[in-house]
Amino acid sequence: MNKELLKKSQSLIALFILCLVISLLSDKFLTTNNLWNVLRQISVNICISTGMTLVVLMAGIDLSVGSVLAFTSGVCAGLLKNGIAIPSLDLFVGFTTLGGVLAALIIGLTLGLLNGWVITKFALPPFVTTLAMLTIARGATMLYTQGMPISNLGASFEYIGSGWFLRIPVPVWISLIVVLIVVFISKKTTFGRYIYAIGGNEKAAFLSGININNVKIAVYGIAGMMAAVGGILVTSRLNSAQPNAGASYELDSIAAVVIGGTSLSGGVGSVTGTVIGAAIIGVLNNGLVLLNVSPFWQQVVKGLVILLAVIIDKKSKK
Amino acid sequence: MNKELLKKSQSLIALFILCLVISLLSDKFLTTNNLWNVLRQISVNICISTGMTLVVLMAGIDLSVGSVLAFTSGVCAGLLKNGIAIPSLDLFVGFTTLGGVLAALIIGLTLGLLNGWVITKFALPPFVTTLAMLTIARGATMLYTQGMPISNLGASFEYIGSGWFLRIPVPVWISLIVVLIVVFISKKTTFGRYIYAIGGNEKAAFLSGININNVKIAVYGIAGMMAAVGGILVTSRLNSAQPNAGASYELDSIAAVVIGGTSLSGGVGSVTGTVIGAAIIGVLNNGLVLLNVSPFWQQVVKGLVILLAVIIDKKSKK
Amino acid sequence: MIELLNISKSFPGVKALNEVNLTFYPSKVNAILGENGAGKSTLLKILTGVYTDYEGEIKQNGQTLKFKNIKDAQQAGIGIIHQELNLIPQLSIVDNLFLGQEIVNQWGLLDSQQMEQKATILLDKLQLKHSPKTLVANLKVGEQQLVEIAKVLLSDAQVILMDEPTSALSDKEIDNLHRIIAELKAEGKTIVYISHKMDELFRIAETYSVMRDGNSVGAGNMQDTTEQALIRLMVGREILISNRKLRIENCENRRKILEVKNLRSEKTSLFVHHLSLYQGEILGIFGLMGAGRTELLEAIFGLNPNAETESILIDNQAIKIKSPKDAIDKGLAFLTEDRKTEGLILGMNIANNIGLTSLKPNTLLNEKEENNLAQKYIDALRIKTPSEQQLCVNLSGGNQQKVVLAKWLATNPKILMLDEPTRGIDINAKNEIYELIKKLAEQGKSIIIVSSEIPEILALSDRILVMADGQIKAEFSPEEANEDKLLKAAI
Amino acid sequence: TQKNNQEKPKVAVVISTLNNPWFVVLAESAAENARKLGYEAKIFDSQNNPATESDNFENLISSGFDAILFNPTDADGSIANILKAKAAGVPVFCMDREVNADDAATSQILSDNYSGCVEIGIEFVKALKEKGKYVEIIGLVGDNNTWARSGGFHSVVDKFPNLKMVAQQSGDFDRNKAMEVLETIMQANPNIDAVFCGNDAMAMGAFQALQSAGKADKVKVFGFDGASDVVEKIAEKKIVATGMQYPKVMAEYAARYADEYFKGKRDFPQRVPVEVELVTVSNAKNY
Ligand SMILES: Nc1ncnc2c1ncn2[C@@H]1O[C@H](COP(=O)(O)OP(=O)(O)OP(=O)(O)O)[C@@H](O)[C@H]1O
Ligand SMILES: Nc1ncnc2c1ncn2[C@@H]1O[C@H](COP(=O)(O)OP(=O)(O)OP(=O)(O)O)[C@@H](O)[C@H]1O
Ligand SMILES: [Mg+2]
Ligand SMILES: [Mg+2]
Repeated sequence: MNKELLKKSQSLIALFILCLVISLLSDKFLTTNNLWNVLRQISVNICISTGMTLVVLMAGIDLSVGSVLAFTSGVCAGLLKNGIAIPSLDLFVGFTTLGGVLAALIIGLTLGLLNGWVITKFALPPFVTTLAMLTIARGATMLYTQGMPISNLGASFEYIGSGWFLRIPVPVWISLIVVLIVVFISKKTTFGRYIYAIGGNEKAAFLSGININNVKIAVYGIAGMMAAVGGILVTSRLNSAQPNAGASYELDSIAAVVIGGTSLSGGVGSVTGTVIGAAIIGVLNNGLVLLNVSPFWQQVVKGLVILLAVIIDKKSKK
Repeated sequence: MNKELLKKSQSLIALFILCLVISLLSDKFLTTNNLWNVLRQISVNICISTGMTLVVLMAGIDLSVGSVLAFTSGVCAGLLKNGIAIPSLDLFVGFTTLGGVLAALIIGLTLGLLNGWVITKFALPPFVTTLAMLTIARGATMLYTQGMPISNLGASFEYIGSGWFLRIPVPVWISLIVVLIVVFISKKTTFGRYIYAIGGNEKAAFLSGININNVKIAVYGIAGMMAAVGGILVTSRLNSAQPNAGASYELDSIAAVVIGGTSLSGGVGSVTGTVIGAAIIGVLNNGLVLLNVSPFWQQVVKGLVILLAVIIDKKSKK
Repeated sequence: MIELLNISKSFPGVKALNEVNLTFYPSKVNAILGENGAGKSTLLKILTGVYTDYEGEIKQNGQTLKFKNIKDAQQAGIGIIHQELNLIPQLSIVDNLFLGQEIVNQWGLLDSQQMEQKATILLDKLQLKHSPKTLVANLKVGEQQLVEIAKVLLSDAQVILMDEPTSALSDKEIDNLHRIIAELKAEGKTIVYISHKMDELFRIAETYSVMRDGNSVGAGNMQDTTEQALIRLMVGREILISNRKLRIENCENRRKILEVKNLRSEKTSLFVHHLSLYQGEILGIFGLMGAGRTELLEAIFGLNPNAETESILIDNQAIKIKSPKDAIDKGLAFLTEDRKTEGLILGMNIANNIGLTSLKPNTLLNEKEENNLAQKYIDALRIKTPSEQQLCVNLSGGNQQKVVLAKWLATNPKILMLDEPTRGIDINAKNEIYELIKKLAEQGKSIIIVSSEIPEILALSDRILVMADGQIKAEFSPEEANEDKLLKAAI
Repeated sequence: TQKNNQEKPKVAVVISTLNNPWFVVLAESAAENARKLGYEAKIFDSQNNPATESDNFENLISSGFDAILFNPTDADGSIANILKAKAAGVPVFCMDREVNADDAATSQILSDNYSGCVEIGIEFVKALKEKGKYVEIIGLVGDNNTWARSGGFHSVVDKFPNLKMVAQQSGDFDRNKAMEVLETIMQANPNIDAVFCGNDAMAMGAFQALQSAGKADKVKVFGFDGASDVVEKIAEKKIVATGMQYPKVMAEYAARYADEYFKGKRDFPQRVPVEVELVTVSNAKNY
């Protein structure tokens, strides 16, 4: 236990060095305000990435998170704004903020479960299946929104993304809760153990009596729901659903997972590692802008720093 | 041999059905002109994907192909247009088409080797390493081009992407040659055998005395060079280098590889499968346009058809 | 002559080798003995360039050898059959055989034809009845072991290290291998041979070296020693290896706990008309490689979608088993024969592996309970490890096997199916496991044990079935059974 | 592309990207106008990629379209595509973005990003009274509209030494990204006076960031495009100005030209500028 703790704190080294360097270069970095900023900005990626971590731990991958985010965002905003109207039945259902949020979560969950169902039912590679979902959900978003943003969703909805609660931004609360729940699931429940087992050796896990398909479907479902949480946060912060929201978030999210030490071949890694990974990416993005690095150079620097972070992490683990 | 042939021809079924359906729906599909179109359009993806196949067969992944494509494209165009001028030495080196092409190939190779070197030297996951390269190479492209396209590269260069040779478009010739070379490498050489072995069981390959690191570095080098071939084709076809060329080509290319039956966990698959995979994607793109499917619906249909294609392939293999 | 001088090697938390001194002679079979985790495999890995950071010196005919990598060792004429199978499942037999030593034509290209020819000859010699183009993934463990042997034979090495080459083979293949070894010996090659099967060592080995806890504790000529003396060296104290048990039970009066009627699988030509198992019975199933024993157990455990049964009855109740989960719920346990791919999650620690089968879905983990459980089996099965938190990948082969066994014992099953349960387990531990199995039977558990070792079958079984070609060919009581009869029935 | 006369001519609308509402409007009004004139119309998405655009051109030429209403991805990279259409006898009418050739497209109906942003620059200088610190949020770094807009803006603003640009960062034309970037920039530069954004989505994002920081009334926001939510905000005096581009007008022109082409007209003006109008609080009500 102690050893594991040490290992984990070691993977913090890269993050720590990064923070140190940036704070030496800019005295604005370590201000409370800026730190809240960073935390708020990474909260979306953290939500998505915790779900992704479970998928990757299971040796799967979910490329559809960005599109699922966009779709849930669009539908959530649409429901909040226009409700469901069926003129022929003279029916109109309005949605409260809570209703809209719940609907978004359910849709995210459903799309995720669908991913999992197709993957297990037809024994397809997760890569293609979720790639197909990426395309389909994006198309569906465009169809639903007709390519137009849906804006002005009400003050109570806006609170989710922009409000403060007990002097901490609400998105930070939400991502914290999400992380705690997923850490708990992955470390303290048999379900979490099954995820690691499947990632470690699917056949052995199967022979040990684990219902692999159910676990897989559930994990993709969770990933979908986490994407929906991200979708709600993004929508609420902008007070607007953007049809092209979440584009390429799958790469950011997988990057956070992998930088955080989870192996793409499954079985090894942790949600807390992913949080550190997401923090590294977030701090880096923040630092580059704080230091006003020219947009041309930013990408080069970003790539190099990420590489360096992973190398440091690797070395310190030895 | 015979059985293997059968298996491969089975994975053609999905492609065949797709072609059949489209040609029933549109009489334009089976015209010579259109077929050349399709072949020319998939030639870039085929070049990139053959390299990617080798990487994936080895249980690796290369996310940097799109950016490497852009960088080689930019540098190639820059050299063709401006050459290398070092005013302080009063030196100017102009580049012929051949010179520019060679330079692009060498740069692509170098970036690929760099990928491989970092991956093996620091034992880093290919995903992060090539993700970092994706960012770095894109940034370098922006720096080199200052975010502006470089155009008008001369008629002889334009011939590569737009010309015809023996009544066949030049890009089709090029992709054909690339495929033949890579099929040959993968099937007929010890190097190719090692690629499969490493992907199948890296430890066993290592214990058999194979110099795993060298093979890996070489394979990433090839992938980089194939991206450069793609870059040359794109640049020449547009007679212009675009700084944001190749964005998200990595996904298209991995999709072709996976749809073509190569397993992301390595060891299983073939370059010919990838060609079929690329063809499925290409025919689909072409067909959706021919059939007047609206752009928003296109994405949905595309996702569904890809899913269907993989399912058919899976079923027919049983 | 190869001399190992003061070889030491440490892993984090484990001193695997401590100033080991050994000598191997040409034209001889040099046996290395030792309990599980004594350091035998580690030593061979040093000798073949797998581990390059060690202390001490290796000398061949007086010259120091220092390998930078595996290729170096290969080029110095040292070949090895590793304890764990190291094949590429997705490649064919011939591709595996020639991996790293491919034959190329004058253009530097793979010469498939010639490789296939050579492979065919070699497979014939090893009596492996498969086309060289068969994928290794389709081979059973024993067959894969033969491929490993073939691979080293192909390399033309002068020094051949064999790390438990016979653990997955049945007597027929073992005899064949021994014949081949005799030929190699005659050619002047140095053979180093690790095995936990005492009888075969006495048959083929000339010299022995014994290791205990990473130390070399004795060496000499095989003909100057006895089994008891060797065991004493290995264990470090006097122990008694129990002989054949005499626990003859009349099972017919007992409750029938499992009954299988008309089980067939067209694809693998398995056909078992009737099989029954009684409470408290140890049923031994003997057969040669490919006889269909594994297949039979797999079918019962719900792993063969092509298998059809008229009925499976447990406690006289007809049941349907569609997956391992069903089977486990019904009180079955199945220790599979390949620990690496089917038994263990190598990247997980011992406690988690042992706990895996007994977790209840959708509940919270109880780590303390899990660790206690693991500790219990570490003691009971004498698993050699620094703690229950050790990753299974870091355990020696025999200790891994014990973890798999523990994992199934932990389910507290009614019916325990064991497929080659003592594969790679040292003689002392084997003995203890036998005692354990007997005790379980006495407690009323019913046990099916599949084994290729006749002594094992004879030592444990209350009743013996012999399988061949997917069918049960004979049934013996332990009194009437002997080696000859079993072998005859199996062919 | 010989057609028999009974068949309705088909009009293709090739659009640089549909991942941005402004272009969705341009595409859909072009298609709608063409349909209104009695033609079959179909939208193609080039996904901001000249290579995809090139595929689109090839495909639509071989499937027998008769005219192209074209929103190019790149001023140079798209020329080759237009020439391909020209060679096949298909007229191309550029909308919004120009290509750097006078002999390729039949006509180009252009919104002048550069001079539009010159106007914004003038308004910017006026609003800041020639003095202050400002932030520029540019669009996608590799997009040439980004540089046209930035260039027009700076051609004016750089003449005033007291106007200091404290940060120039990219917001990728994306609302969320712009918001996050500005949030961060404000940490380093709490006292800015204005933000110029390369499009209106980013202006909305910037406004959002300012609003949550409680600085919306101190910092002046400028956008470009003329998106309705920005115009609304201008009317509410929350955003200072934007450049109104007329996607619908350009679309209508292009469709009408195509119609005239089918009816035999051949001499079109090469460039038809559609003025970008400055929207400020004084005229916001009119839009
Ligand atoms: N990679 C490793 N990391 C940590 N410990 C290791 C590693 N490999 C082996 N060990 C430990 O070194 C010791 C010797 O292992 P080795 O595999 O050499 O035993 P062995 O004599 O071959 O046993 P067996 O008969 O079970 O095969 C064991 O205690 C084992 O747990
Ligand atoms: N997946 C498979 N593909 C092809 N043949 C198979 C497969 N599984 C089993 N067989 C064949 O079925 C027969 C029975 O094999 P099985 O493993 O049950 O025998 P066994 O008696 O347990 O032998 P072993 O000692 O090798 O385990 C063998 O001839 C084997 O080659
Ligand atoms: Mg061993
Ligand atoms: Mg067996």
